[in-house]
Amino acid sequence: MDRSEATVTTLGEMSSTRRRWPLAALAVSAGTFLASCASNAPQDYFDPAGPNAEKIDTLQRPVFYIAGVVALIVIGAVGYIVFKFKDRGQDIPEQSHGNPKLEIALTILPAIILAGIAVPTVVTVFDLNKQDDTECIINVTGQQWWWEYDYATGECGGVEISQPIVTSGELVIPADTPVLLRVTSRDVIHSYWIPRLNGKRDAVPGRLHTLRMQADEPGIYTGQCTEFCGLSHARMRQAAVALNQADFQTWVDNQLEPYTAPEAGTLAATGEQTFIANCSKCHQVNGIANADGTPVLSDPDLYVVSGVAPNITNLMTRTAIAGWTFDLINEECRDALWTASPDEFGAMYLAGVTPDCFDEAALRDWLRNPPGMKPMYVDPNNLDSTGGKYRGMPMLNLNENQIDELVAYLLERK
Amino acid sequence: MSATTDHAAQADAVEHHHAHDEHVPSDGYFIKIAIILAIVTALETSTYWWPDSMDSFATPALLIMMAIKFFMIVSIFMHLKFDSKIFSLMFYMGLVLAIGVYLVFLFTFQFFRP
Amino acid sequence: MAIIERPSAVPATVGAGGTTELVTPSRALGAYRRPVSTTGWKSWLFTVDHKKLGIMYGAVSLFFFLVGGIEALLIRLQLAAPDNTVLSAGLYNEMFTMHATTMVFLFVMPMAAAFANYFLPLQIGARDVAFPRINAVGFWLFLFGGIFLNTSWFLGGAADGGWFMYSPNSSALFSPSHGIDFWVMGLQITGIASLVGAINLIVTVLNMRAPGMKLMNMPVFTWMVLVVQFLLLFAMPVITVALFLLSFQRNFGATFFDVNQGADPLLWQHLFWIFGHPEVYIIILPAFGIISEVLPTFARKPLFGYKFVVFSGAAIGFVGWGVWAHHMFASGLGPVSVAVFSVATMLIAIPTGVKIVNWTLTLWGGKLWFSTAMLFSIGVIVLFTIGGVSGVTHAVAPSDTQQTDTYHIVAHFHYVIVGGAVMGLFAGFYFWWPKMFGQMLSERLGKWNFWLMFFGVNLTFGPMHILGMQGQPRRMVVWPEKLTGDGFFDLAFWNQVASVGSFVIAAGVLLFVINIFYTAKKKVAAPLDPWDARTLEWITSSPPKEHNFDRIPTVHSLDEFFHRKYEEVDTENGPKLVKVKTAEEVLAEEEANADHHIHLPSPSYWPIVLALGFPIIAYGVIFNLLLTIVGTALVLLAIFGWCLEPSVADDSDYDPPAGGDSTKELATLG
Amino acid sequence: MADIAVHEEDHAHTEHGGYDDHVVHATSTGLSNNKLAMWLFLGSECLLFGGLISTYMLYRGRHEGGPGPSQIFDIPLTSVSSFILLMSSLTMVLAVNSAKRKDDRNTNLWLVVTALLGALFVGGQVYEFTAFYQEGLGFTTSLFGSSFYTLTGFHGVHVTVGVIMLLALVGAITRNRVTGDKAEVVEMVGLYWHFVDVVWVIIFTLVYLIPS
Ligand code: HEA
Ligand code: HEA
Ligand code: HEC
Ligand code: CUA
Ligand SMILES: [Cu+2]
Repeated sequence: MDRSEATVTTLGEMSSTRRRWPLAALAVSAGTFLASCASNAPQDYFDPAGPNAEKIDTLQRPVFYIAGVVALIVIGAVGYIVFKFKDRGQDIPEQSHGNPKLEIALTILPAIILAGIAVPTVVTVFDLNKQDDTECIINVTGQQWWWEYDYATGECGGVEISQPIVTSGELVIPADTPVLLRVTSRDVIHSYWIPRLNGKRDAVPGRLHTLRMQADEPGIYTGQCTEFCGLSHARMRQAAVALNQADFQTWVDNQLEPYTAPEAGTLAATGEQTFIANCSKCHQVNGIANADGTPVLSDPDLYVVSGVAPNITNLMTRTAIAGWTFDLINEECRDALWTASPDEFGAMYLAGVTPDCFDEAALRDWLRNPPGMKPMYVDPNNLDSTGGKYRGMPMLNLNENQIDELVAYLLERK
Repeated sequence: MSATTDHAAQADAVEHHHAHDEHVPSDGYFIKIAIILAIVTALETSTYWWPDSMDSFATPALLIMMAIKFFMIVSIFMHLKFDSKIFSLMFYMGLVLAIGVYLVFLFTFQFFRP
Repeated sequence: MAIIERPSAVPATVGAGGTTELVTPSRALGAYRRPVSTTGWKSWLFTVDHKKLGIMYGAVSLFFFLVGGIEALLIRLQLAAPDNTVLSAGLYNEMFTMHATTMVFLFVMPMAAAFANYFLPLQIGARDVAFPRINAVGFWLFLFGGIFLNTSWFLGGAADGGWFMYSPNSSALFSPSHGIDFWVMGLQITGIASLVGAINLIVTVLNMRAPGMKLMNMPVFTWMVLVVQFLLLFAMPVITVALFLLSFQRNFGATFFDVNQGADPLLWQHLFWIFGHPEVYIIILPAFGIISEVLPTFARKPLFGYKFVVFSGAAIGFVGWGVWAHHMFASGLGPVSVAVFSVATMLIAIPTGVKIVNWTLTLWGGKLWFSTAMLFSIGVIVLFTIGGVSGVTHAVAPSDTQQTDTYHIVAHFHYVIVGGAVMGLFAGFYFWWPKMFGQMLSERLGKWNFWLMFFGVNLTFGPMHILGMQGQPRRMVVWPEKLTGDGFFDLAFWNQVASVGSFVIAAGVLLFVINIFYTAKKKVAAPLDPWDARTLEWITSSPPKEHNFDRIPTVHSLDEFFHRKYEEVDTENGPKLVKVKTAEEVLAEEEANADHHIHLPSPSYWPIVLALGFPIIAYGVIFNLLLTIVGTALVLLAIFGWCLEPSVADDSDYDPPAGGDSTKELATLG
Repeated sequence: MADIAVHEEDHAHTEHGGYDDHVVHATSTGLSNNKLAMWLFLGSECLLFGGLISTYMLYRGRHEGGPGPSQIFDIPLTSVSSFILLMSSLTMVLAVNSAKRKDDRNTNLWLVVTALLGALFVGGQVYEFTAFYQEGLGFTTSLFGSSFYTLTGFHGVHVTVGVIMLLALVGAITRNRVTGDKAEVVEMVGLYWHFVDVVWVIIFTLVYLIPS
């Protein structure tokens, strides 16, 4: 994400949007409530992709229409009156004080409309809260500023998970399967939201909330942390990735594959050492071992306020890092993936970060200067208030060689 | 000035109280009330020595005694019973609101779940 | 000439019986004299006159409106393009927190207090409020609290937790700068101002009404202000508790929001919103009151269904207490609470709808005069309705889990606040300016002011509905390009529209500021009754004399002033309203029968001294406890002085010495 | 607090050298501004203490790492101090009655007794706090500790302010410096005092007596 590039595109955007000005005026006056009819942004919540969001959608659409109509009636009435009764020199009107019958009628009418809204609302509240059909449970934990997913062992949508899987950023779920997320937080309040799959649920430290997720078809569904959670709240995103059962099986198998150390003598092998030296105190790579064979275990609670850093055993199976903000793949590959048809999506996703697609700029920038890309309270001179712990990933002052090595190493984490 | 008296006389149809025709109970009456309050307090305190098995009985009993004390002090010592209803309205509005709101508040925390 | 009636050794008539008593001057009491200036800066610093305080409230809140507005413009600049870099993430968080805090606590609330202070006594025919010195303390607390809050910008950064300051993000661990300490203490200080103001105004309304002014004869503005004061009276203590808990945690190590100790972060949310929801009605009801005065005046007919409007106002105030958790539909309350609060929230649309309907029917059959004030009021009906119905869509809890914390919410509350409350206050400016300053704001500039704001609001906040539905969350310093989509609904375009719109609003506001200066410079006296108005505040000179009314008017009906001017006469075509008296004639009659020996409160040094102690205490809590002791000492000193102060100034203190009849002829308000 | 109703036509007569506004205030409701204001204030205080009490109720069971309520409360001691505060309400009422009879001497006497009882109560609370602290319950120890000290501390501050008001009133009466209607001022302080007592009635039951 080069800065100058961003500016250029912005200017480009501007000139192309200028032509749409007349439309803007039109749209605003036409009542923006009706904006639900068509959509393009990936987080449009009028475009449900699963039964939970569907239920909300069938509830909210009529409500929006009613709201729009009520507003239009009031505006229309005011407009008509303003036109009809403007001062054209008529007499001062009779000083009438009202009409109780009319008043009462006009009080009861909204009451009836609202009763009509209230009943399905209550029904839907309880409906969305049912969880007896759950086929998979995933623990979702927010922290500043990324999501951790922890797949408990057991069955998930017909796929056996034999050992816990810990990932971050992208929630991979079996498609067409009722999944239950158990949402909580390790520091402040966050909120988990995949608009096309369901409404939000706050991740509150000390509390465990549940949220149903179900995607009808394979695909990627983007989301965003929606409870203000400090400095980088804007850069705490997430996505849900739905795979059909076979693909999900493949994904699980891949996650559980034992660690393969880089081939001796390669750049990646040096990278492994660099990683152990610089990174593994916070980040866990499952199976990684010292030269003497002892396992390398991370100790993030010593360094990070929330007590964890992302597990990057299979980093390259994900498409974006650091709160799902910075892409690991280039724009074409991303667009292709996001717009892939449900049939081809699984294969494309499971391919992971392929050499064709890999865009190392973001990863390199991240290793070079994480707080420069994503504001975090990691000023090394200012750690008193946190007892010496960081709230994100600090700048590690790596040199370019080390970065080359680390990238080579990380590229093999798939 | 005549405006003043008009002012008062013509004002709202609210009960007109004057500082001097207010009912002032005697000292003896207050002492009697205080004795009752003392007895209730003694009863309250005694629950501390009741056996544990009576806990479920003690709680409602304590709440009732608390309410008795509360309303005795408020209506008698604080004269609400004898004073204008407007004072009662102002105070009880706050009290009822507080009780209502905070009960709902505790309810949402499932405080009353056994 | 002294406005303060001083006791003179002349016999004064007392009581209806006409008994005479000798009134002797008081003696000076050591250092505790009362100031007596009626002109110059001292007359403002030590004033207890509700009108001067009202003007000061107004001026200061207008200033804070510009501050909050500039903060809003910076927000919109930052959001005008994807991944923009006008503001850093930290600064952006401070910006929206302070934007909201400034707008809500330092603009809308005190601006409503300005109107309430100025016009409530006038509307009920009183000479001042019940507790003038407490009134003054309220203003100074607000001013010092506001300044204190904003000094945080220069002392290590402002609060950055968002205006509802959810815990535990507001704990020292997660927000180590002093910003939140400033926020907490600043709100405590302005909170005291609101609380004492509320008590004062309630007592004033209940006790200081002119003869014949029954509750059901009171103007609707007075009624709505009364309801608001009750809301303040009962809502302020709740936020006070919350703020105390937070400051005990931040400054003294208490554990209230420490999750490791087992705390529940929802505690804060509940306390905040138990306050916060009544607060939104505190914001809107004064504006409802204002337009309920303006619409009948310019429709030339009484408010349709006065009783319904009054009762629905009270009902809003009441039901408003039972809905707070609609801000927490995604917080994980559990389905029962969610369902209950969802339905309760919908109930509120009913009394609010009553008001909309009655305003509309007030216009029906009227003789509509589209003055600027009228335009703003009609604007309120339209824009508030749009915001209100989007509120109803939020009330539907399951859909709110989609909407909450997106721009859809931002659209909702700016429509009701800017389109409702702020536009309502602007209607008040144009309507009452001639009364307050004896000069007319330019109607020509005013209409430009209105149309720019009206279009600006729609242009800014209309697109936010789209942004929200397209999934743009609020409180995000940047929105990413990859999620904008394209086509008609793309985020980039609508964000730009919103940003442009905010500058259109700014142009409107700027015209208002220009209008003030333009009017002040032109110095053209306003007619006594420019709008052919209806209520009591117009039965006095413009600006009103320091003692408000020469004779306390006796009230016979709602719209007393109107009925003194107009009478129904029978003509061949049935009864017809005819103007029988001009405003000047009405006023002359009052002047001719002026009350003698009017007694007004003397100015006082202590309110400002007392108020000054509080920010010092607050700085002390943040920086050095020694300062707290200094502040506390100042407060104690002020209370001591306050209590020992004589109730009127000493005779020899008057300047210039008054001769003869001292009850009349007041200095203008300048 | 005791501002004078000002817009009224009133007559002042000098008494004891001070400027004593012994005025009949005609108000729309016929009620005293001051008393009305005090009742409004007390109505508002209900929501303040309500919030503190609810916070305590919510958190009283959360005391990991420190003693809990049942471990440290000393019910007999608190009962005595509750009783003292209760009796101070009686003496306060007697002071108000004396003031209404314009009996300055007895008014002062009862006010002083009330203040002493109040001070005794505060003393008891200070003792209680130190004892609890020594048993390991600090302000920062646990949620129970924080909310307990905050609730009872707020109440204690209210009592302390009341004691100061009572003593100041005694001083003012002795030196004839009371502005306004003396009986009413005494009554107002009395209302405040009783309210503080009533709050303790609730705290005593909800915090100390009801088995948690
Ligand atoms: C002036 C302030 C004001 C006012 C008056 C209102 C009025 C209403 N508000 Fe709003 N609200 C806010 C200010 C206000 N609000 C703010 C500041 C927030 C966000 C805080 C934050 O998160 O920062 C908020 C947030 C907010 C939420 C939480 C959203 C979320 O964060 O998820 C909800 C949810 O229910 C809500 C609902 C309502 C409702 C139902 C009304 C009703 O009172 C509206 C009633 C009016 C009408 C409905 C229109 C007129 C009626 C008719 C014409 C009759 C017929 C109508 C029907 C039959 C529908 N509001
Ligand atoms: C009374 C309440 C109030 C008012 C009046 C406003 C007014 C405005 N608000 Fe505000 N706003 C809130 C209350 C209010 N807001 C709240 C509660 C929030 C939520 C905060 C949070 O999430 O914590 C919010 C959040 C908020 C956001 C979302 C930020 C985010 O979530 O990231 C935005 C974004 O566009 C915004 C914009 C605006 C704009 C453009 C105006 C405009 O209407 C402002 C118009 C005024 C001016 C432009 C001033 C004019 C100035 C001049 C003309 C300069 C002249 C200078 C001199 C003469 C010296 N507001
Ligand atoms: C002091 C702790 C710490 C150290 C040391 C550290 N990191 Fe991180 N790292 C973090 C934290 C915390 C995050 C999450 C930041 C966020 O997204 O907000 C993170 C995020 C990442 C991510 C994105 C992961 C994802 O799933 O989104 C990568 C990749 C990464 N770090 C690589 C490294 C490498 C390589 C090193 C060593 C050179 C390293 N980190 C050293 C704490 C650390
Ligand atoms: Cu996490 Cu916002
Ligand atoms: Cu609300």
